[in-house]
Amino acid sequence: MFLYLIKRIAGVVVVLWAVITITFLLMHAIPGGPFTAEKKLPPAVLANVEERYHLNDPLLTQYGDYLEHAAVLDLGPSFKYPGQTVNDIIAESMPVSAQLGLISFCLALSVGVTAGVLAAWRKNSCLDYSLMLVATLGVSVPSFIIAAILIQLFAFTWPVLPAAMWKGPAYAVLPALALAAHPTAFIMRLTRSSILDTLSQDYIKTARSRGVSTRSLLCHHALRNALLPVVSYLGPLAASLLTGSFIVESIFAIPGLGQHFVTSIYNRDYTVILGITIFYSFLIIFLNLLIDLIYPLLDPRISLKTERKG
Amino acid sequence: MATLLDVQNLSISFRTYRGILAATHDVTLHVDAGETVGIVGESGCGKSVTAHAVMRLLPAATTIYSSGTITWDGEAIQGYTEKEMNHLRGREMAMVFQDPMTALNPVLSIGSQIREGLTLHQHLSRSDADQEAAALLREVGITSPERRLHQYPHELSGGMRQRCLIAMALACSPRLLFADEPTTALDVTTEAQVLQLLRSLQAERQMAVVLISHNLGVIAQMCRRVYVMYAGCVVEEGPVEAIFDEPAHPYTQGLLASLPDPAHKDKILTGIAGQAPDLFHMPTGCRFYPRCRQAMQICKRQVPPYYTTGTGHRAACWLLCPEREECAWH
Amino acid sequence: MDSRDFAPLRPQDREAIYVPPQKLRERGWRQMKKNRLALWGLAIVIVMTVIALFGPLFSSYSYADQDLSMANAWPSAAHWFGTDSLGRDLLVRVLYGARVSLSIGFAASLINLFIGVLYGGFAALAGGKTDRIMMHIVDVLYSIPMLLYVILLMVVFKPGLLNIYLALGISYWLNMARIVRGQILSLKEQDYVMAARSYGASTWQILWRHMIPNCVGPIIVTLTLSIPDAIFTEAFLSFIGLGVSAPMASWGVLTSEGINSMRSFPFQLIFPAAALCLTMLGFMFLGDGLRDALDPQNQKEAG
Amino acid sequence: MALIDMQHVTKTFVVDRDWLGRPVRQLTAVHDVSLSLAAGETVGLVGESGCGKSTLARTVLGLYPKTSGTILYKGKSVDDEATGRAFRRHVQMIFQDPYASLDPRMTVEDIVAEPLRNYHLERDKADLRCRVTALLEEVDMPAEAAQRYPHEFSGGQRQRIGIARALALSPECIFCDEPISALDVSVQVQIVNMLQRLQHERGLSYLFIAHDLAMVHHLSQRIGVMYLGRLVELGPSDALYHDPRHPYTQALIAAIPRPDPHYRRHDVLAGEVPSPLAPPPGCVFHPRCPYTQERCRKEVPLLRDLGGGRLAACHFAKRGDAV
Amino acid sequence: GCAGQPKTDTVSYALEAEPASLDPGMTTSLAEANVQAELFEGLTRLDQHNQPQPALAESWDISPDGKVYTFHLRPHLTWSDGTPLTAQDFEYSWKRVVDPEVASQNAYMLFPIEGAEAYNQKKATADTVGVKALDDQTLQVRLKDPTVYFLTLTALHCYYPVPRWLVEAKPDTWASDAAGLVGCGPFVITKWVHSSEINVKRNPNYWDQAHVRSERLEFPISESQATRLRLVESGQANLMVEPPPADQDRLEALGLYRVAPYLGTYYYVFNVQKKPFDDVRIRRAFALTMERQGLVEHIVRARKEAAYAWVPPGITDTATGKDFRAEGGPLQHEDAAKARQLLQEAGYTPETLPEVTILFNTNEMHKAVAEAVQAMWQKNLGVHAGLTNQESKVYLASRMEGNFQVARASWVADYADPMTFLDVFADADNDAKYHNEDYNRLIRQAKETSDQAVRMQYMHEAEKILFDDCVIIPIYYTTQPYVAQPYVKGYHWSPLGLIDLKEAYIDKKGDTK
Ligand SMILES: Nc1ncnc2c1ncn2[C@@H]1O[C@H](COP(=O)(O)OP(=O)(O)OP(=O)(O)O)[C@@H](O)[C@H]1O
Ligand SMILES: Nc1ncnc2c1ncn2[C@@H]1O[C@H](COP(=O)(O)OP(=O)(O)OP(=O)(O)O)[C@@H](O)[C@H]1O
Ligand SMILES: [Mg+2]
Ligand SMILES: [Mg+2]
Repeated sequence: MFLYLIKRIAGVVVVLWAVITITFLLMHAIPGGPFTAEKKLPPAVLANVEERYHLNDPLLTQYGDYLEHAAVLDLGPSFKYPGQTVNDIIAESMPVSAQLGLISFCLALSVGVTAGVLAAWRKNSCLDYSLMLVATLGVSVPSFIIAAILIQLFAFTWPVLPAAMWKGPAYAVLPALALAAHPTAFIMRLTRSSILDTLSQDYIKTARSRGVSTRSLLCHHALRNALLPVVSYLGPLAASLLTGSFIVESIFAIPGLGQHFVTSIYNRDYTVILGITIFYSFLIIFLNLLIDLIYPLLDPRISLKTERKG
Repeated sequence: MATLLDVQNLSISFRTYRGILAATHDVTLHVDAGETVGIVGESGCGKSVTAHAVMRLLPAATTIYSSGTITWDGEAIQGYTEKEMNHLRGREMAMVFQDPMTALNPVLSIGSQIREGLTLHQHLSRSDADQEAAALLREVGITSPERRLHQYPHELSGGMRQRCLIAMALACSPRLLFADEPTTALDVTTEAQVLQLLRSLQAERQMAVVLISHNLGVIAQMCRRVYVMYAGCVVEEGPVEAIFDEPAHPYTQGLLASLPDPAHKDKILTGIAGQAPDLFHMPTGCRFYPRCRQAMQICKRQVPPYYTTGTGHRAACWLLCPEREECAWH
Repeated sequence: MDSRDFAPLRPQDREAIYVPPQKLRERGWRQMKKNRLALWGLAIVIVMTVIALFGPLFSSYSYADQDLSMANAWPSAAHWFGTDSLGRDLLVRVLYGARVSLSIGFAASLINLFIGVLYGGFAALAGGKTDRIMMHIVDVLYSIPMLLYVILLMVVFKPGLLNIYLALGISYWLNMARIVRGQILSLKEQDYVMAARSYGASTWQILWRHMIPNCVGPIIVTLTLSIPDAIFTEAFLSFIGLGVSAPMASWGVLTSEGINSMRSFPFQLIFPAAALCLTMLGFMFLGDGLRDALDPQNQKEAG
Repeated sequence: MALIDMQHVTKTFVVDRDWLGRPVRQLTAVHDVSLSLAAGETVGLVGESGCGKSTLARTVLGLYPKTSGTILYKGKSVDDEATGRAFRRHVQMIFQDPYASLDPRMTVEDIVAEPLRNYHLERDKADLRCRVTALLEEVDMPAEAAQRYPHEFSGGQRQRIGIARALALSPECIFCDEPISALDVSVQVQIVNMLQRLQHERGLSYLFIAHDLAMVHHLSQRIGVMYLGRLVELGPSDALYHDPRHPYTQALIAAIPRPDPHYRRHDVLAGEVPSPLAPPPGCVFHPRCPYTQERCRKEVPLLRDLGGGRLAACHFAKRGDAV
Repeated sequence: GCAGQPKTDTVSYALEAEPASLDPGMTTSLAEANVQAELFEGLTRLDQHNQPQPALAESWDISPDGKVYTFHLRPHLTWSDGTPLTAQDFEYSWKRVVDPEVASQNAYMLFPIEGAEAYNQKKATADTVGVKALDDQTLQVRLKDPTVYFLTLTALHCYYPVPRWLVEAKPDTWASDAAGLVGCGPFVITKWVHSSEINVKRNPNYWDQAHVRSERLEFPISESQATRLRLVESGQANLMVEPPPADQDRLEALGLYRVAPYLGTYYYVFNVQKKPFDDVRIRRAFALTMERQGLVEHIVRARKEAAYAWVPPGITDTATGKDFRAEGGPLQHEDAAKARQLLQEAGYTPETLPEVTILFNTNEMHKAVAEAVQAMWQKNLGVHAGLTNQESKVYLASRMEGNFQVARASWVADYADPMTFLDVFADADNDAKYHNEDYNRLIRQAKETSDQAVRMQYMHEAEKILFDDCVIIPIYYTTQPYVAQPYVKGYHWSPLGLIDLKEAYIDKKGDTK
């Protein structure tokens, strides 16, 4: 177990290095720099600015410097926000995205699984069809449209919730709904089909032959097996929810990481681009590791050493 | 002896993409308390469907119960709700399935799967149930049962799993045990072990066993009475000696002729020609006539009734028709 | 009953046991037919494709025809879907949007198919060290936020249809590569592939005759489900201003324009959004249906 | 001279690798097996599941790369290119699972014609069709089956298609890997009879692998018994069946369920097959053997000649029935 | 709105971007300047007529040659924490902006000061910069040229004083957080949630408290136009700029839509070195076909005005006291027939003309304009122009490198003088790659003179040269559309795009709506 973790962590370092390198190259391939503006700066002024941020060093030197700092978790200063470091930005906006993400995550998981179980339990009933219709709509409507509809309905037509900003629980409702819609629907479909799959397995018949009640059959015997595919989906889902969605955050004016993710590219805020990418990759890796650690608890057939397929 | 289970004219079909599939037709059988009854027949002849129908394990959505009655201990159980059935299942009747590899829930420990029945039907506390489960495992011949309780199915071998399944089925001392091909997936040596176990358990607990198999050898060693099924119908029934010594139905005869005789190695096996009918396109008349060497004109047209050839030995074949003997004189 | 009844049956009287032939494709098709939703999905996809191809021909307007005096007109007999802020007929723009969006969906998926199949197939066939290294690379790429790369690529590339195809295509092939590899690895273990080898088939023959035809099912399903993904991503790109360029517009561009004017002219959002969602729905249903129909494990079970 | 002579064939699988790809755990599925097959002869191979029967057949045919050992075809090593080619063409295989061994997406005609195509034996389409029809006829299948797909047929019919495919190259020898295990008894007989007929007509030799000792006995001239990757006993069919020398063979034969209600079986073999990943030391059978002695735990018994063409790998087998 | 009734003592302005920092010396965009104007103050402050009024400086003397300014600060000025504010603070702050080590992007804004440019280019030391605190209350500034608009410059954020002790303690971070941030303006900061909101409250140490009428100001932040509009409509804010164009009619009907003047010109620039626009006739032909009126009325809207010259109206011609634009008159006109003739003269037919592409940055409005222009050229000239849109910074890079034929561009004034516009094409490295010695000479002379009449004349002449050479096609003069609840009073917009909320307040009584 310990050895396994050590190995995985060594792997993480390699992956992060690759991520940094790819992003660094791609980022510098883009025309325009952090200080390109409609009003262009006089050459001397620009030279001063670039010197200050070491942008006039050879690319290789910049790369080396960056790696050196990144190695001690110093992600550098932001070009766009001179008083803030990338660490500051992540430390400040991550909790907001994480809160929103966590709410959406719990919402998606609880509603998705419950509805999926219900739909599977009442297979081919009205309930099943209507739930599945909702779920399919959920996955086929882009989140910005969902957000727009939610705002129109609950902030204007029936003004019961704030239209934007992030100041308290009431402010989280609409963005959380908008953010959770897609994963909820996805989990619902996944749960339903994998429960149906599980219910056709022999061991369910065995359990039935022992007189296990339908409820216990669903919740005790089928659910845990059926949740395995859902669990593997949770890693990437959590990563994307926790780091925030650009769309939802920008529509609801939420000061989260998702906004920086896109705007840093527009701003050519090199350090922020790199910092967020590294952070995001790290989160994906970390969550996948977590899932890999959880998986054997749910499925005793999988041990840490064996590779999880799919 | 009291009749425990009585199945009359049970016909079952399934809705499938290809249309209606008639899985069994007019199956009649009964099981007395404490006896071992065998059902033998080739793959797809409806053995499992019959057993599953009795325990109501068939998928409700696609199964059609066309006709027949099922009586348990004198009570018709067709009208039973799912809840009432749950009461019967596990406590009164239990089942051991064919494939020990898939019949155990892979994510639950052996212990928790055995315990389930005990807490469900006997309302034992957890620790009592644990002890009881360990006792059961010991009874089916598993060494160090306390340790096994915490293991998961994938950590056990096939034979071991089959024993666990049997232990699970025995948990609430059912009066009837369906053993649906319990040894098909096992090696001969393991098969012998499991059969011996079943035999001793049956003798000890005085429970009735319905042993389903396509292996005539297994049936011959284990059962007192035998039902032979072909294409969804029971074609012959009787005490095991009668069936094996004087098979009356050509199908049974064919089955027996398919087995090599170690003493006469060079004898050519006759077997049965042709293949089992497609259940969607059942022949009219006797279902076996297209493969029957002794088929007659009537076989093609009319379903044969059961003819009794000895005490408790009956077969559905026109060859046994008394009128045929008469006709033969003319 | 008389003696004739008991006369032996002549061989010619024995009816042969008739098993009607059943083509594999037909069986899949039959299952599809039973699956209403999948049929709806197929219908939607076909209708949308036909509309995308021929719809604009039947309109008297063109996607770029501006009539500023008719700007932001509500739906009417002249303009069924109304007009946009430049007085362009929204119907014809939605029809063209179908062309753009669907072509993005198809083209990006095809590129992703091409790369994914080649990569996954090669890794699986090569096996051993090559396979391990190639899959380590995929694992590394998996832990990269792909959207970032799409955005970066879109910024680097000139915004044009071709480049959207490319950016989406080269970013999202990982899944396809994994699926293809998994499929080929499991096929490699199949008895019939083993059998083919024992009958002297060369690697190419095995690949051509056995692997490819048997991989097609999962690949088609993945492909069908990756089309809406691509359309979605393009819509997202449009939302952040990196979509296709003027004067053509994808559904993504139209909806994100529509969002801005939603409170004043809701129809400018509703029509393109409805077209977008309907198509998504179509592909989802179709994909699900295909998965059920093409999955050999599913063939026994009745619905 | 034997048609095929396997000498000390060993096959080891790597079960687990570390992340650099170095083997961590190995499984010896076939351990030092020597067996020969004469022209026109049927050799049966029995043993419990996982004992390495299929692996042996596949390794010999070159479907798995062998770890060590030599295979001689008509006295020449098949490692030699030309011999190898002839060997692979003239020795064919029938597979256990009639459902998995036919490509579901090919017509029967394509399936049966595949070996012909692979070896470029028929250039002409009509000729090819003719050959396929003839082959199908030989296995009692109607010619119209050619245009159908495998799933339209029952297990027995599929197995016939598999046999037709194996016959396509007019082999001298066929390795039958449990060709009847998945079939119903009545159909088993049809296949067995057909195999015998083909052998008679074509002078084929068979390596016949099965669980079912009774059927193997019925069909073969000699029988080999495998246990945990080792060949533990080899001998003429009748002698081995009626007078097994190795305790494992004895247990195997005793365990066969006899279709005779009057027969009462004696003691059954206890215990289970150990994992091939960690075979026991000494005689691999010793943990289950009723006659185990100290020597068995330490010393690996060699396959010894007991006379009369019989070999057994047991320290005490020489003492004949006294074991 | 659901957020309850708007607070009556708080004016809330939806800010269009998160301030990069609140350090007035360092930041460049309007969003920051809007907040800084409430937290800091310069020597002067612009009134609603855009005239510099005494602010921290009580009065000033100007030397006759117009090159030396002596400012007299108000007595007893303090920072918001009570620390005295002196002329030395100004000297320090201004020198800091031009300090090459500090590398402020605003340094060029102080280049009119003598020695500033040289210091910034590391050719001289800080001592040579012409700013000097004569005593605690007197600041002397020496200029390079007689810069007549210098007093409007001193109202700009880069001329604000910064608290020296804070800056020296935390040079990078002193103004990137609400905590401990000290200013000298009408308000002090109380809260800053990055990317979310900034709150400020009345500064008790401000010299002109009598005119500050709000207790608090709030700046909710959102980059999305639609979101900002929603904030105002749902009552979470009172004011916002740049509502989505599509909502104009609806907002106008609701009485929320306002337009403020804004000194800026939206134009298309030719790359005069790229074929076919290296020929002035071709440039003129394309310019003649521009139909601005329809474009402005239907596409751009927001009450923008069609532009026929470079310098927008709203700047005073200091020689006559009238509007500079009115004096100059239109310099370009529309004549499709003439255009076709010119094309012919230049030896081209629409078919033989090399392919023409319009470059613009990806944006709804730019796209619409480009599409309209494309249609006009097609209709009037028979030329099909291609459209290329690029992401903003990519586009800027292309434009600077001259990788275009015609590009969309816009220019807004840095200060209220024609020079801020005319300067653009005197730059050796301008986007049009345009170089005309006469033009450059006129600009140089205009800068060097303090005689307003001569100066204005030179500038009018220069502008004419620009249009004789037809370097650009002006399209419209910018305005600043914004949305305001009618009960907000007392704020005013500067034509430089800034909103001054110093005296803003909520007046619910006067408004029945
Ligand atoms: N749920 C079901 N839906 C549709 N058809 C079914 C279902 N269950 C069984 N059948 C069909 O009913 C027929 C009888 O099946 P059954 O399982 O009883 O055979 P069996 O005698 O047990 O054979 P085996 O020896 O293979 O277990 C088969 O043709 C089978 O395909
Ligand atoms: N490709 C493989 N990789 C790793 N181990 C394998 C592989 N193939 C077979 N084995 C292992 O080798 C051993 C022998 O397998 P093999 O298939 O030869 O047994 P068998 O005697 O044919 O059994 P059965 O009767 O079940 O077909 C088994 O333990 C199996 O798990
Ligand atoms: Mg069965
Ligand atoms: Mg095998």
